[in-house]
Amino acid sequence: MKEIRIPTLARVEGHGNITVQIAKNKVQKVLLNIPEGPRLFETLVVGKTPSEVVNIVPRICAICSVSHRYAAIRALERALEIKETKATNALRTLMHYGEMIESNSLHAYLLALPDFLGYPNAVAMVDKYAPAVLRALRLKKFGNSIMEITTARWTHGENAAVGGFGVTPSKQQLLDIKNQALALLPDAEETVELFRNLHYPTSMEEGMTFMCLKPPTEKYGFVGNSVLISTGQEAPIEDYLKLTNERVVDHSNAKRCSYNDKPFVVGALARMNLLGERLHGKAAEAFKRCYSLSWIRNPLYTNLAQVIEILFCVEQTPLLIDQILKNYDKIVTDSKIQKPGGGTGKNVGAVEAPRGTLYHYYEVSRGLVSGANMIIPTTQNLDAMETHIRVAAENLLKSAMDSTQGKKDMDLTLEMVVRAYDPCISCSVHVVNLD
Amino acid sequence: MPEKPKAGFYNLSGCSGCLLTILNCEDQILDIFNGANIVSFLMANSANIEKDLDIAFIDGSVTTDEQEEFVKELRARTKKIVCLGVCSCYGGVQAMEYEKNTWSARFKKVYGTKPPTITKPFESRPVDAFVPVDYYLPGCPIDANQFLYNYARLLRGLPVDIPKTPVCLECKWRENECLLLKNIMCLGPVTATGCNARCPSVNLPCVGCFGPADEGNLTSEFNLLKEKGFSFPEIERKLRMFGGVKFVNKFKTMWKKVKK
Amino acid sequence: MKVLKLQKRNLNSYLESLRVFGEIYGPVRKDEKYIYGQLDDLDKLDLRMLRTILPVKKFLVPPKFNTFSFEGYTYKPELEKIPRRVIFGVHPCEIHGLLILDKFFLERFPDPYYQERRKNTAILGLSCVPDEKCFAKSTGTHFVESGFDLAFNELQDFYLVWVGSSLGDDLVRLRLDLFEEDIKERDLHEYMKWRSWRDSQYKLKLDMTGMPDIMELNYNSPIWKKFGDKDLSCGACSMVCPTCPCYNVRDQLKPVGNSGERQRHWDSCMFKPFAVVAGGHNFRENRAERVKLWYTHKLKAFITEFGKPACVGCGRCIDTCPVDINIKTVVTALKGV
Amino acid sequence: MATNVYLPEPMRIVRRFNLISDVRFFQVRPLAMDRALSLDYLPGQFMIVSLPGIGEAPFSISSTPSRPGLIEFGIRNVGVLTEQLFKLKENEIIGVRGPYGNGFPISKFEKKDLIIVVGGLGAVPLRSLLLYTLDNRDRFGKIYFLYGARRPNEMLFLNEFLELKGRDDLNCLLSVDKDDTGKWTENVGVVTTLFKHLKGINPNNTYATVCGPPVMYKFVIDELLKLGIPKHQILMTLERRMHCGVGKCGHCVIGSIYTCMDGPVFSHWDVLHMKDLI
Ligand SMILES: Cc1cc2nc3c(=O)[nH]c(=O)nc-3n(C[C@H](O)[C@H](O)[C@H](O)COP(=O)(O)OP(=O)(O)OC[C@H]3O[C@@H](n4cnc5c(N)ncnc54)[C@H](O)[C@@H]3O)c2cc1C
Ligand code: SF4
Ligand code: SF4
Ligand code: SF4
Repeated sequence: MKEIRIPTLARVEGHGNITVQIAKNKVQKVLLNIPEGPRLFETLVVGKTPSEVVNIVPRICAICSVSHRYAAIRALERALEIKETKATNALRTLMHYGEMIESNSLHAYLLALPDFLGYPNAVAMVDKYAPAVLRALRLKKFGNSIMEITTARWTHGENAAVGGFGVTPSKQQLLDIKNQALALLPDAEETVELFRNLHYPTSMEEGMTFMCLKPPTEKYGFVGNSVLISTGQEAPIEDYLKLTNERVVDHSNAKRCSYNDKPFVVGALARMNLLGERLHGKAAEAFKRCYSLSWIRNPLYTNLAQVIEILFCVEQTPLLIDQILKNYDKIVTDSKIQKPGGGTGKNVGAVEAPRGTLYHYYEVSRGLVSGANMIIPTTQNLDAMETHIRVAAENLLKSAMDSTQGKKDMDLTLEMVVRAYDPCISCSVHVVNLD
Repeated sequence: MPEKPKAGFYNLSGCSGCLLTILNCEDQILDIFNGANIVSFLMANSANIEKDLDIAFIDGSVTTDEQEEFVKELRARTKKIVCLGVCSCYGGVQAMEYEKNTWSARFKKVYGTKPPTITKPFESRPVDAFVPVDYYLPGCPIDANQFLYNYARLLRGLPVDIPKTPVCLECKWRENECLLLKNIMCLGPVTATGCNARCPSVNLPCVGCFGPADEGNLTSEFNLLKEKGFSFPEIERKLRMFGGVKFVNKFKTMWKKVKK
Repeated sequence: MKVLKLQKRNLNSYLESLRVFGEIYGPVRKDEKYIYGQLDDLDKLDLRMLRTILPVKKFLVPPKFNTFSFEGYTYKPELEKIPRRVIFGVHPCEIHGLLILDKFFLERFPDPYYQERRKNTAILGLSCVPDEKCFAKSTGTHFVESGFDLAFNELQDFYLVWVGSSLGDDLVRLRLDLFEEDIKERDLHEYMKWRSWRDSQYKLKLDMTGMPDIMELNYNSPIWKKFGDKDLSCGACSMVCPTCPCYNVRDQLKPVGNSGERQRHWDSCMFKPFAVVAGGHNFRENRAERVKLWYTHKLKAFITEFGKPACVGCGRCIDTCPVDINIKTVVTALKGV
Repeated sequence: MATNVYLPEPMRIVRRFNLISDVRFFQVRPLAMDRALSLDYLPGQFMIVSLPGIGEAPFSISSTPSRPGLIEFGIRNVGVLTEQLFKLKENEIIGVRGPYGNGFPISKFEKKDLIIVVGGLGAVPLRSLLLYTLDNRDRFGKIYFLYGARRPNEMLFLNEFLELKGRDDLNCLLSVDKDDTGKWTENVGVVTTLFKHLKGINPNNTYATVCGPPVMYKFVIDELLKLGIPKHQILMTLERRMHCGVGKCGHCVIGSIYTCMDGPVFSHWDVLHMKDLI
């Protein structure tokens, strides 16, 4: 029996490794191991107030901290019957765009692109690809600037709270963001072009089921209270346990999910496959130019899906800000933190994190949280990741066994598959069983 | 020109927010990579070489036997270890129940009776619970400016320099009305500054994410909060949230006294 | 001194005209408090202000600024970027605070940064009516004779405007048409009536005569420990006091190259590291000693040095300290009453 | 505009060598010769040494204004800035500003006898006074120089002082707490054991100057008081944290005074009167 081991996955968040066991020239077993230490967040939030929960849970993961915060807020507000005002929703949407832009450009440019261009990291690409690197940094910085003004920090800003915002961004701050967005539109478009013209290997292709939240309007978006499934069904998020079916596996500190006993995929690719038709403007044109049927089989297109989302967010930001500024004074009043309503209740809330659907569930009893559950995108994707690794390994097996180059290609492809999913390992390690 | 110091960036159990903060310094990122010879940065780089280091930056706390081995091995080949963020400095949010002896029960609750066997996990502790640490840069996450200032110092062999003063200092610089005077539980006076008083500046109380200030007067803060009608468990809960192991160790005796 | 009259309705037009001199600042609301904020829009001006969170010192010695940039061993003072500003609405006690800072920064070794900012900052005073935390009458700082460029005294329908400096005179000349030069006897009468009425409005009285002796006698008093135990070491009192000038210096380097900045930022003697010397010896190890130093410096040192205390009765420390350590509680305790 | 008081002046390190294992002698010179020659100061004053990117710290001047052109320091490696200073070589540039502080009231010393008492690093500022009085020998009365160090290899300027022993217009008394070399020919014992050699002191006509580690002051002052020297004629130099040297940053405040401007030289009366000085 032979083993291919990639001991530490680089350019992903957290620690993981891949083991592919091979016997008789056939792939026997694929193990995506996650040794990252558990932090037990679901138990940490027990006994805390809703506002403390919102301080704690973003720390599950920095890269999707806004999404964690937002999902927790949605769950808690639903549990406590606090109604989200239009004003608060607008500001939350803006902050969410910030995270999408930052996280997607971090992933697409700094973590994934070096593979396609043959570099160990993005900074090393500067000599030959300076414009691309600088463009990446501009977009990333822009995403961070949005989070800075809406949440008060790039990462783990506390300004977005249960019931509203501590402070509304000033008119000037909003105008600055709007102007930056307008100026960055060409960058976003060029980004799509860059990723459209990359060569996407095909050795791992295998059809998959996709899931994402259904936005409440007819437009593209990142929140909703029901889930669309590529098999044609739709389910309320209250069914999140049935949709994800978490289980513990012994080779990993991260749990696993499946739907109808099959792997499924969440994230940018899922969103594009299910909602791409809803895009408008330049993002819609980009989608039309890029989309093909390979998108339902090849996880590497996640990268392209992500950059189309960057374009979507950059394009939407000025429109959203115009809408906020039109009614600025009312937005200021209406987005102030409302006193939390009743102190008892339970419910689930979900948002699309950059990496996919994120569910938070809380039970609150007399002002303190008594139970919690969080289902994380990376956990949902792990089975699919293993499947695509297996397919790639099987397809590449022959050449890999024959030459060192083949072995290198194999390692790179397997890593690229994992990286395409943009796994967030910190997130995935900690999940709960409610008694 | 002296040779550039060899630096590595490592990540244990945490949210990676401190390393992300470094990658978020878009305007300085090229300088950051050029100032040192960065031999390992798993989160951003795939050609990593593990060898002797001048400076190792660690983000995240120690929660498994594998990580414990790793920090020991890293210590042996590193001149200066710098802890980034409250996880590696003080155990992080995952250590908020430190010394309450609830860990095993909580672990069981999350992973059930058949836990994974891949590593042996335990309750989160800071890096200095296992090996000596040279410098601490607290925060959840670290502050980019404080990092850049100290990164430049470390590259020249200068020690880390962080303020020992509480958040209120920068809070007053930013002209915020004091939340304590509005009877809101603000941890500003007992929390290390360096964050530019972000939370009080958006009308929200300091949650203590830079950990305890060395010179904060916890007894007085506690008495004040009690006068304002906050209960003992509420206050302790807030202080433990980011203060973790440092809070428990530093204030154990004092805390027992005020509890009476 | 030249005195002019300005009808209240003309205030905004006048202030508007000052933009040719520089940026205009004045009291604006920040939640339930006030700050000196930039008045890009004069509608933001809120003259109900009694005290701002930070005093005007923030314009003359900002909380954080660069003194030099350096490249190798060549230092370049950062004096060029200092903007020209008009600060409107500065109350008398604060102007007295400025006079103290002037003495401090401009005599013996003039500080070029203060000097330059002072020169570029036009101080437009405004009369006020005290609340229960003001005691400027006790400190003799409720009227001003100097330290300002213009001082506005608010009466029923108009301001009596004192011209206090040559710059003030230039500023008046920008819109001489708005001012009236002949002060009627009626006006004088109204002013005198207002003066004595205002005098009667000071509820808080803090007699500070003899403070150096009283401080001396209290050198070993147990009150210092009592305050020390409560003190949070948060430094807020020093930040908000118009006469606290202490600062710290640190050098900021860039990750690569040998350039950077020498930065100055506000410090406080209430912080423990303030008096630590190399080797770790701390001359004021405990809080009680540090509280004592703060008040010794305000109430004794300054009187010895400049003939009056470094307290101008603004009430900021009373309004700020979360644990009620302030000039009122300390002076009261020192006097044992 | 007037010159910026905070602006460090570039000076070249002319010579540097170790006085003892952790104290290094630095001889520096302003880049321009006319400036070098016109730089005037008093014994007991200090200057602030500045390294860009590292910071600034005060150091006593050890040279004498009677020999213009070169400024000398004796610097102990104790921390961040001093460690970087130790890395510099001859011909490199440092920033220096000053002189600051009151210095010794030399004019009051005229025609008077002088007892200079030194412990450890205190030799740095008092060497300036000693050399100054020797260069202007006829203006002063009898001069006693009492220097105590812990061991022979901890005595600064040892050879220079041993040489001075040959002079008949100076009473140079050296002592170590403990001789671990076996070659020490001078006194053994704490510095106060040297006082027995002071004979026929006319206290009212005598000034004493003291500088050394904090523990030393009390014992030395007791001896001086026993000799009957008036409190205002016993002078000492003190140390405090300083960031500006010009009475602005506030770190050196003691009660009512700024050590950097009102000191660092104080009389024993000041100390009794003002409290907290030592
Ligand atoms: C009037 C005066 C004269 C002095 N003369 C001498 C001398 O001749 N030889 C000598 O070796 N030392 C002398 N010192 C002490 C010298 O200033 C300190 O050793 C020096 O500041 C240490 O700096 P560092 O950065 O190496 O030490 P660190 O301990 O790293 O200092 C850290 C910081 O603390 C501050 N600091 C610490 N100690 C002092 C201090 N005493 N004064 C001001 N700031 C301080 C500095 O700003 C420094 O940046 C004198 C001090 C004073 C006040
Ligand atoms: S609001 Fe909080 S941080 Fe600010 S001064 Fe008050 S206690 Fe300190
Ligand atoms: S006296 Fe009050 S305001 Fe001043 S440092 Fe102490 S607690 Fe803070
Ligand atoms: S001591 Fe208090 S009242 Fe006096 S000037 Fe300072 S802040 Fe104002």
